[in-house]
Amino acid sequence: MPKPTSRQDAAVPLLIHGLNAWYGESHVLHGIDLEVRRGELVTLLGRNGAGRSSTLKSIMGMVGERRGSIVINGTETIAMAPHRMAPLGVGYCPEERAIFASLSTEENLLLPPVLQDGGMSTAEIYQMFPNLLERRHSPGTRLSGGEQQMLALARILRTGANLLLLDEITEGLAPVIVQSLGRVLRLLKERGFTIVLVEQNFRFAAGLADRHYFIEHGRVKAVLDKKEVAERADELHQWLGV
Amino acid sequence: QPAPKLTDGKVRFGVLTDMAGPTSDLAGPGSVLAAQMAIEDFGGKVLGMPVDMVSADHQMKPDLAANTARQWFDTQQVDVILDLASSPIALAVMEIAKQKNKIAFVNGAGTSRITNDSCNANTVHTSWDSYSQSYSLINAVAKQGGDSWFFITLDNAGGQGVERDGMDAVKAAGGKVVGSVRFPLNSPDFSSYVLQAQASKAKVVALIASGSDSVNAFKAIDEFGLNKQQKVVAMVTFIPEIHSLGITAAQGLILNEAFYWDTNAETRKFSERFFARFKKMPDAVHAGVYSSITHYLQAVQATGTDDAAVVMKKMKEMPVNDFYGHGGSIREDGRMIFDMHMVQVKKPSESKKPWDYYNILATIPAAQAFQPLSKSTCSLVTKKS
Amino acid sequence: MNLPTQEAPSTRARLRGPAIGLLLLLGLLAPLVVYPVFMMKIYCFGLFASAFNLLFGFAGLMSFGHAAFLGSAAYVCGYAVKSLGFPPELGILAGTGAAALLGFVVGRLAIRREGIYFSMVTLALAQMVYFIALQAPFTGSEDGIQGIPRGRLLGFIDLDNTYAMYYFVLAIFVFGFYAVYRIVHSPFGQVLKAIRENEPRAISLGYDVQRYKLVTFVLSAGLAGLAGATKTLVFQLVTLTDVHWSTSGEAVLMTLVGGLGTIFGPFVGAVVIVSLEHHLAGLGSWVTLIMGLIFMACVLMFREGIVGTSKSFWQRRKTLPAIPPETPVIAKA
Amino acid sequence: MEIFGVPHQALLGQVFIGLVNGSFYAILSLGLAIIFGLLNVVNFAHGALYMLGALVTWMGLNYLGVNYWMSLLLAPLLVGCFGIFFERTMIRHLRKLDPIYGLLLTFGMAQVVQSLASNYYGVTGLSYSPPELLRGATDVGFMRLPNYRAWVVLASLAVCLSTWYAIERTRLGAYLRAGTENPGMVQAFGINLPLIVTLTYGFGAGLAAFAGVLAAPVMQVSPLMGADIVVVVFAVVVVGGMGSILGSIVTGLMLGVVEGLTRVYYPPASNVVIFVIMAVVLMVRPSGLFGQQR
Amino acid sequence: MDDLILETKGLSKQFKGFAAVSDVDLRVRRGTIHAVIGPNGAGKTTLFNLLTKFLPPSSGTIHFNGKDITNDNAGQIARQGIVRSFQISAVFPKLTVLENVRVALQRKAGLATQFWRSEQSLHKLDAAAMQLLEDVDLASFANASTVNLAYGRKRALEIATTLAMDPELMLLDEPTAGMGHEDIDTVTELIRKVAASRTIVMVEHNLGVVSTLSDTITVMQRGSVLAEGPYDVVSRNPQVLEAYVGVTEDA
Ligand SMILES: Nc1ncnc2c1ncn2[C@@H]1O[C@H](COP(=O)(O)OP(=O)(O)OP(=O)(O)O)[C@@H](O)[C@H]1O
Ligand SMILES: Nc1ncnc2c1ncn2[C@@H]1O[C@H](COP(=O)(O)OP(=O)(O)OP(=O)(O)O)[C@@H](O)[C@H]1O
Ligand SMILES: [Mg+2]
Ligand SMILES: [Mg+2]
Repeated sequence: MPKPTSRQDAAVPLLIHGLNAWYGESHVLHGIDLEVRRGELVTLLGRNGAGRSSTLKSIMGMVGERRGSIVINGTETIAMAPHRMAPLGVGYCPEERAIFASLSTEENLLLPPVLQDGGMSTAEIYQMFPNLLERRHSPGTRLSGGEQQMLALARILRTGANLLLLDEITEGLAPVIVQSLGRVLRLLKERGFTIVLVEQNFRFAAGLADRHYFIEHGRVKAVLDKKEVAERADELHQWLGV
Repeated sequence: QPAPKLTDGKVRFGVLTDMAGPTSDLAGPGSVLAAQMAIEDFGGKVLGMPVDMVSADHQMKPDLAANTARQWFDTQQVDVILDLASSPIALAVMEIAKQKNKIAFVNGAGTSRITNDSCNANTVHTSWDSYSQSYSLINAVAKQGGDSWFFITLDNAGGQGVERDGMDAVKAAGGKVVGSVRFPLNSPDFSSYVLQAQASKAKVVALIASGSDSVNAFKAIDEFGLNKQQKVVAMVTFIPEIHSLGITAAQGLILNEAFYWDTNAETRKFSERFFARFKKMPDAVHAGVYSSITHYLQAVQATGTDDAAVVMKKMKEMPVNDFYGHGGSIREDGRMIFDMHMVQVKKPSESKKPWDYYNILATIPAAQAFQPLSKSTCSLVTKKS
Repeated sequence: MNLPTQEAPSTRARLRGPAIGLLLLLGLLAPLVVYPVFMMKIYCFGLFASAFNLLFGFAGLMSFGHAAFLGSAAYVCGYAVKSLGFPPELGILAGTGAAALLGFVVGRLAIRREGIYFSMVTLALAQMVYFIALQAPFTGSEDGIQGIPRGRLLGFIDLDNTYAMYYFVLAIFVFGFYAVYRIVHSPFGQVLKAIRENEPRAISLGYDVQRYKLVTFVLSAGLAGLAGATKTLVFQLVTLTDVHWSTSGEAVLMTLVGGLGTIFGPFVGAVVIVSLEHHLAGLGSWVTLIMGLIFMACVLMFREGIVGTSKSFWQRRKTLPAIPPETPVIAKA
Repeated sequence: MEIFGVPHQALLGQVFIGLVNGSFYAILSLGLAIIFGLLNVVNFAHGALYMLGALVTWMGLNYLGVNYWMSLLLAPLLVGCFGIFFERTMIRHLRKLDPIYGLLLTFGMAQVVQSLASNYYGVTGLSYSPPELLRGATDVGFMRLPNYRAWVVLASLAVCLSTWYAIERTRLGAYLRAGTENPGMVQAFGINLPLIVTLTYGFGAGLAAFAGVLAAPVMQVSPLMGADIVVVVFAVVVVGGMGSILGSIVTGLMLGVVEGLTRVYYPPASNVVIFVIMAVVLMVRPSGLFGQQR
Repeated sequence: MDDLILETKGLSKQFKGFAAVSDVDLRVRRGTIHAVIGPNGAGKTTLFNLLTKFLPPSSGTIHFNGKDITNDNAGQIARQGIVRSFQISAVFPKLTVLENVRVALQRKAGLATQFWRSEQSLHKLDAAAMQLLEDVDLASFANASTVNLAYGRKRALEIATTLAMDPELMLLDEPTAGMGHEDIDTVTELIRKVAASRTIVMVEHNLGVVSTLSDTITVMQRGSVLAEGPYDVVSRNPQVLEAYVGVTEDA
């Protein structure tokens, strides 16, 4: 098996090999392999508790312990401290949103440092999420559930990160917003962003993704190209319980 | 001579003191050393039986002190407990000494209650008390023309006691009290009180504070120049505080000491030996511990027993005439009386070496230094009359 | 329908009876080997720490002013017995009642706040109690109340007899300790636990959360008072130390060393700390240093305390694979 | 003119004296607030660090001949380094736990430092004179104002305000606040939080030491000088609003004055007045005078 | 019309001048499932908070069974039979699953304030608790610690706990959020089942769930009611389509 080296071309912003992860003493990921090319959008599908969120957290170094190999934009990061991932161009939007109560909406939005060019401007962001503009002086956690979700996503679009890890971003959003999010993701893809999306809403994901990784019990059970989705619909339905 | 009768075949002293708290400089490790020296100097034996000691830190907790005292008397063959710096601790332990019929020497606490309403036949009080620190001192200062007074007083029973006695003394001497202020224990900043004293225009400012309080008070007094316009008398301040403050800031202060190392040849002899081992000169508590042990052992030797009542009777009969209790004796109420010294802190230019701090202004004879027996509320005294 | 069978607890329950019997026996025989007054002190502080633990360990309310209850009960009991001539049992009742009453007042004010703020309010109110103890006419200022007679229990048991006193204190301790156990393992305790876990949810289930907290606070204050009043009779004195904040700190230390949120922890903690205080007394000024180091070591390495650590060690040995030790999460900050 | 029986001239003097003490409260509570704000640690060792600042100043002069002005710089640095060491080796391990553990650890630490110091230097303390330049007093009409005290007020105001500016007007403040709530996420944004945390603690410790240096000439340098003040400063921080930077500065000064006035009108209560105010404030405004209502 | 169980008149809530809920007249008929939908930030959760008095209303009244409950506190409201679930799952993590449900049963059984009785006395509630757990398919987890439950099961447990209160009116805030598909179906079924004997008001973004369950739908926008009626009517309302549902050609 070719060992990923730090010289891996930048056309593969994320390359994961044999990733194992633990929370304290519980072993949740058992050897995940994943490859995402520039400008691709892949989804991680699976049931509750399968380990999708944990995969993203492992990439960010937010689990108890991790082993294997994670190469981000050409740099092996498995042994790096958590704060050194973002400068490589990663933006992470967590499942629980992690909005800061002690900061106002705008402060929340401006918190992540801009890492490189190519991020959205504040004006663009407010245009995309008018709710945030209106509530910008309100404490972050006083936003409604859905508004917090928007904020969590919006703040990483500013930083210029080109590899986005998005965890359940449609949860709790009104259908209109979900639709506009779909448009945003498509736009980002066109701009060359690379996106890993964890989603429950398969219909939403299916329309966007180039590839689906199906995760079960901390392992990749199957990888489906978007063309295969139609052919293997039955199998998929069974896996996901759709 | 009757055959010696020492219970459990030895005499053991217990030094119960404050090893790290606010009174640990005044008493503390120095008291332990003084006790050791006293035992060594006595030859380590009395009536052919060994003499030794134990010591413990009461951490300023009366219940811990009471418990230690009980345990010492009950299980460790301790005959005498000494030092007892801090009033609540002294009061607690002397009560236990009475219950267990053993002896307590209070060498480091100042409440007058020890020899008044809380007195008992098992306790000897060798250090100053609120009367000795105020009455005689004020009398002496008033005679020199100090006729208007301002009091800066620690706000607790001890401080108030000294203040009460002091104000009486001022009136008795024909002066008047123009004002007073009470500060809480452990006040880091005295400037406010100093300003109030300054504003009062009193000729004499009496400071009733000890330990770090008194040091902090002097700093403010010095800084605001109070000592330049008014006379400052420190009523319950002793040499460790002067040492810590430094003579520059303390100069001119008037205080009352039960013991000053540089009084005469005898005091110097003891003090220099003490200094050689401790790197600090002894103060009144240390000297008091030494004196008490010696006096006790002499009484044991004389009576041939360590029975508390017998020894106590003997101790009260025998005069105390060592370098500490000069011209001293122990009264019925347990009060040891002896000559006290009114001293003034030297100017830096007068001080020739470290610890050379005082000019002795006057010696207050034993009979005047302490509350007269006639005023005592001690049941041992009142019952008789 | 199959009712859940509670397997794990049943073995423990079977062992519990004999274990408690053994402990009681030890308690009864202890004065033959250990100095009785020393044991009594441990009982008083053990009860005090247990009372604190009831509030902190089981209701998540970290009080930084528990000395106020210990101390006020001690003063009331001391005054009642010495100056008003109360018999000992009434003195203790009076003290306990006073502490519970004070607990009601302090509790009313404090439970409106949470987390660290709660701690601060209790500390502030306790400082005021300290101030009153310093200034009030009947407390004797820094000399305290001394020479309090122990009197005769129920009019005929002379408590000046050390053994009589010992068994009296032991009885009070066992009673107080059982009370904590009972409260924790009662329907009330169950609700308390729920409140601590998720307060909004408990409210939405119709529980008047403030009332539960207040009741716990009063119970805890009363038990602390019971300890304080008993202590007064044991040592026959009350002083400002009893209301000083460092005494509140001691309750925290004991509870922590023994094991927060465990039934026996506070007692074990009291044994350790009181013994250390005594055995290190001869070391003089190094005591504070050593206590400080123990404190740090406890926080850094044995957060679950002695009882907690040995419990999880026991569990880990029994149930492989190991369960990760779970550090107690206390108040919501 | 008299105000409640006190001539207003004298009262003015008292207010100023209160301001001096308030300056100490302000610097100390500022440090405490910063540390609490970021580390979520109630730093009980703050008093001990303050004491160390003063002690180091004394030792510098007596052993090495380092003068006051040098100490003003060196003591905070040294104590700051000690703080950094303490944070790296110990406090760090308590991050994920309830803040109460931080309080307990630092409490133990304070005990250790204080008892070590009193073992070597006794409790009554050591004397330190003000620098030549600031000796003496100036007559300002209503009082004889010791120069050194005036300097204390100025120096502490300068330090407090620049610290406040650095934290509130830069992004640092936002990182600090966010870091308390969810350190993991802040790191995921690429911010080296562990470093910031360590430096913050070091800075807070340095501030305490700075207050200690300022205090050395006015108060006796004694091992226990910080033991009681920490509880008071703690109360100041709570009144100001836990974690509020400006709040702790303003409240520090204000409570210093209130305490000073208590010393005039009812001195015995001066040690408790801050706690009374704290209890009242917490009843009326739970999050403190300057805290954000959550 | 007299079988209104809940009625609000002019209910409003301002946060520092921002009107999160303004002038809402909500009328819920007894025995129905009433859904509240609306874009994010429309004020749905706030409305729930007002109804259960987790927030005090700025103005307006709330009547429950004809009785004015505007001034009752949260606990009193719960005791009268209005019980809510939370948008973020609300369980007691360190209690066992059984205990979670039992806590809810305790109050009515009068076994809540007795600090002098043994825990054993609670076992008589076990049977009822088990019954409730069976209703939500959690019986086999009765002795498990709640922290370890999967998200969907926690929500089911929350519903069981709410049911234990035997509420007349249940308020459910996004009961299916974050659930996988099979869980959504289970919960939908469950809601339908429990709705048989009570009234339910729920907030939900999953239109599938809303359409299958609800009798009446209130659509909120910017704090006010935009439209109200059965699903078929509301879902064709052009304003609703624009503000909430969006274009149906779903990405
Ligand atoms: N902080 C944690 N500590 C311990 N175990 C955890 C932690 N977070 C997640 N787990 C466990 O790890 C496993 C994988 O969880 P993960 O959150 O990755 O699942 P998921 O696929 O994202 O599912 P979900 O739909 O619930 O978000 C689950 O069994 C979960 O219980
Ligand atoms: N405590 C508060 N302080 C200030 N503003 C608040 C507060 N609570 C809610 N808001 C604001 O009120 C509006 C309504 O919030 P609410 O939570 O009711 O929305 P929602 O309809 O439940 O939305 P979602 O579907 O996203 O959960 C939002 O814009 C929110 O920012
Ligand atoms: Mg997930
Ligand atoms: Mg909502």
